[in-house]
Amino acid sequence: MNISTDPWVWIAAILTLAIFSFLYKENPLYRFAEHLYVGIANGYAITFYWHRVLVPSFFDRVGAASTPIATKIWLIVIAVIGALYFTRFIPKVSWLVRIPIAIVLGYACGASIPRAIDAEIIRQAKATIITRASFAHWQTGLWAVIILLGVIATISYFFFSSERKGVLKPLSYAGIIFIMIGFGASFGYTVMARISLFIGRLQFLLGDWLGLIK
Amino acid sequence: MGRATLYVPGLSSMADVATIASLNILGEVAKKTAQFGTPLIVPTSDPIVYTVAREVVKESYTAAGRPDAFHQDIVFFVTDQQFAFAAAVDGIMTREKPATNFLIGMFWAESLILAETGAATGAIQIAGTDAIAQLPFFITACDYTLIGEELYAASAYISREPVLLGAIKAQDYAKALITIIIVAFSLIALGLNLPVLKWL
Amino acid sequence: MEKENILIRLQRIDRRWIYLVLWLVVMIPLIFPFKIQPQPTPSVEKLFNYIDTMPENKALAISVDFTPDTRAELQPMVVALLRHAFATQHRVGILTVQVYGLGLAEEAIRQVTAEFNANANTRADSVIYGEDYVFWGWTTPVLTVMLGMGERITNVFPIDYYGNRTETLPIMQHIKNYDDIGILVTIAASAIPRSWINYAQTQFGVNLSCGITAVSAADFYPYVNSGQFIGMLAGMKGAAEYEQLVRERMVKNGMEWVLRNRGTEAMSSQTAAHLAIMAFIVIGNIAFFATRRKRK
Amino acid sequence: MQRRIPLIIVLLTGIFGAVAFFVPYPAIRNADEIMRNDVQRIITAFSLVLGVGSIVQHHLLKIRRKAQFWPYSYITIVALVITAIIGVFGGIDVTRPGVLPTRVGNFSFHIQTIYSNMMVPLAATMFSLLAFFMSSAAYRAFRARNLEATLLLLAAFILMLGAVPLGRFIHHRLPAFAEWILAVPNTASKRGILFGVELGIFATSLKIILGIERGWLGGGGK
Repeated sequence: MNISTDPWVWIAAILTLAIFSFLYKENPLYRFAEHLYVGIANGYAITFYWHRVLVPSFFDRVGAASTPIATKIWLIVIAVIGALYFTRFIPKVSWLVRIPIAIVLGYACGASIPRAIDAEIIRQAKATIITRASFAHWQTGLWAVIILLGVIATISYFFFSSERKGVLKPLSYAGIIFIMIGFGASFGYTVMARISLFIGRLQFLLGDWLGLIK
Repeated sequence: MGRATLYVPGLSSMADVATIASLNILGEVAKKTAQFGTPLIVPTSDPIVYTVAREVVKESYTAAGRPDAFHQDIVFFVTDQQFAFAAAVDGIMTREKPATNFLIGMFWAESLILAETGAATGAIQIAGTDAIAQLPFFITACDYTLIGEELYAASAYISREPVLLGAIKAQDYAKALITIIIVAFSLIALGLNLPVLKWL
Repeated sequence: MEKENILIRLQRIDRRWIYLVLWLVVMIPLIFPFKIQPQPTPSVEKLFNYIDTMPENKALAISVDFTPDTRAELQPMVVALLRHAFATQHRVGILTVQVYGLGLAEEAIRQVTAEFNANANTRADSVIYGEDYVFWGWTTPVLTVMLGMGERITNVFPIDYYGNRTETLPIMQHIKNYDDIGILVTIAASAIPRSWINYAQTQFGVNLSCGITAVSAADFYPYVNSGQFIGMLAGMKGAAEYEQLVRERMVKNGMEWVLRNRGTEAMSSQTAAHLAIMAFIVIGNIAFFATRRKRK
Repeated sequence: MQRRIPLIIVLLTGIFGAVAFFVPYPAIRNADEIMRNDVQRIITAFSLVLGVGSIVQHHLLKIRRKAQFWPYSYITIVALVITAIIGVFGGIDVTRPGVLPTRVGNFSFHIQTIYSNMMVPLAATMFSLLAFFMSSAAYRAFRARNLEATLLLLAAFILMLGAVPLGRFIHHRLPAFAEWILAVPNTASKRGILFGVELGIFATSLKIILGIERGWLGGGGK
């Protein structure tokens, strides 16, 4: 055993145990830790929004003598629009907050449409189509056929406009089988993920704090 | 008749489509509980969802001809803290032992705690969410689960809102088109050996 | 009668007993590990081989797009990727599109550069900031980063994490935009890798791969299958496999150092815990069906 | 006006965002770069006000109303203010300290130190509680109650065994089989779901730009 003498490791260990105490019972220590977390996380974000965005992209440029005056005015106009976010907390003019939101939201939606169709729909459809090249090896060919059938079956399960009869009935039934296998895969992987997170905390408690792991 | 129905409309805000879909379904469930005189419990974790949910339930009780049966305690606000909310609903489940639990809307990690306690109290559980990471848990812990888009479809058919129904139709056409392209191009590629992938 | 009582009691057991079992099942193998080595899966090997054989003038970009909550699963990937790039003498650029990912990237960089510089004898062996690697840091919003890096990285990140003007760094003469990046690996716990595909790859054709939490790994297989991602690291197991490949590569390059591999270290506990969870499900189901049949 | 102006802006910026992808004309390219590097970046930086402001407002309200557990709200506010002061005035790079010293003797309270030793353990531990919730749900709730759930659990078991090194001792093909499940049937079903999700996102984006979907206007006022 080789217990850490670093005061910060002790602070981290105590905070870790404070959160774990929730497993026994909801308690003041847990509530303390939870509220502390929200505060620190926001303080951290403020730090970097200030130092790494507002200062270099706005204040440094507006303050620099080399920046043309037109650019300075332009930057200040943008900053004023950004500052409209503050109106959210002033009831009388709070609708003005919609202006900066509209600029960010509109651009993001517009930029996403053509690119998402290309990347998510066309590329994915292309990968599903079987060609003679898919049969370079009989196995890869067979897997490609299964994927094609699985994709169609899954789509038909989420087809709501008409009743599930005729060809749709067996297809959507096959679809639910594919969906369940897919969810089973997610389930197994999720178990792995959750356990990993706990292992990570024990690696800290047993290793970095108590020095029990070599 | 005696045991209550619990309806949790998720933990998210009105900004989530799943929440809106859930409130549409809540309206229909409330009509049924009003008709049969079953007690209804609707805990919420967002102040705006709380206000909307109360209106929805009130309307349903009036529509079912039982405005007298509606009272202020049916829909209530618990807390906006994720695990505190889960703990509170947990308490309701173990105390009231509802016959049916509806967990419909947007859920995160608390889905496990809710579904687990509900299963342990022996309630019939009906879940629905578009949070894909939570779906496998709901499927194994609940009796019926609306998977992703099924939730929207259910809500559209229940509410009969033309805008929602239209959206479902349009997306169905798009899906049919994708299917046709995949199948047709595969057949052309296999049969005629044409470079179909270059056409897309 | 006796048997039924046990089964009913088994179903009503307090959850805290189960918590205790899990705690022990994970803790004991961490202190007393049994020897098991993960075998690399095809998707992990694919990414490793790609980086391993990348031309020397192409840089590796790592985007640390996760937050502290999933550190256990994903931080080992960042560490392993950095070791791999330094061991094969590729230039590295590190960034994040998540403000809370900054500190994690900083931790990984500090750790790995210290490892290499502690074992270095010559300039060629050591890793130097601004020449061999650069930490661009973070800026917002996501679109500014993903689209802007296709044109000029120094415009997206006018100053780096430490506050240097990026144009003054020698390494930036060699990494101007995506054209100089051999592969960009996004390590994330959310849908961010899909944004990288949509914006960076669709428009600029940059090669991508991802390291991802196991929770969403199954959802990303369609992109590996379509070739939009070159391989993928899934969860702590993916990290452990990559650690093994990097360790072999380093030994081959004569770097026989003793380094901590947190992913590999965890595999004994992971195995034990999987068995425990499966046992929980099986026992729970037996009790459930036995009592249900009785009730009927 | 309170609705029309934002809707017009959304329409214009939306069209611009899409057009910039199709038109490689230098003037458009430059305009797009200014849009991203200046407009989007500076405005988004201010959006932090929304997040931080709501949290502070929420907790001040709790304190004023003496709501349940209100004294804890002081912890959030004090932690937020102190962390922000240390970060903003103490500087980011240790070798280039800011106006505020971040070290007393041997004890450092630099922003990165606070991040590594307070924020990381708090966040990581909070998330690791899920391992426990899941294990107890595994015992008490995950039932093979019908064919679908049985299939799901079966696939999950194969994956959980295949995912750990133990799998290959049970059967040497087991890890490969788990990988096949992921690469073939899983890929098929996830891709099918993906098409639906993507069409939904596409429809929503289009509806926002065209002003049919107006939920976001709820961001403030009536």
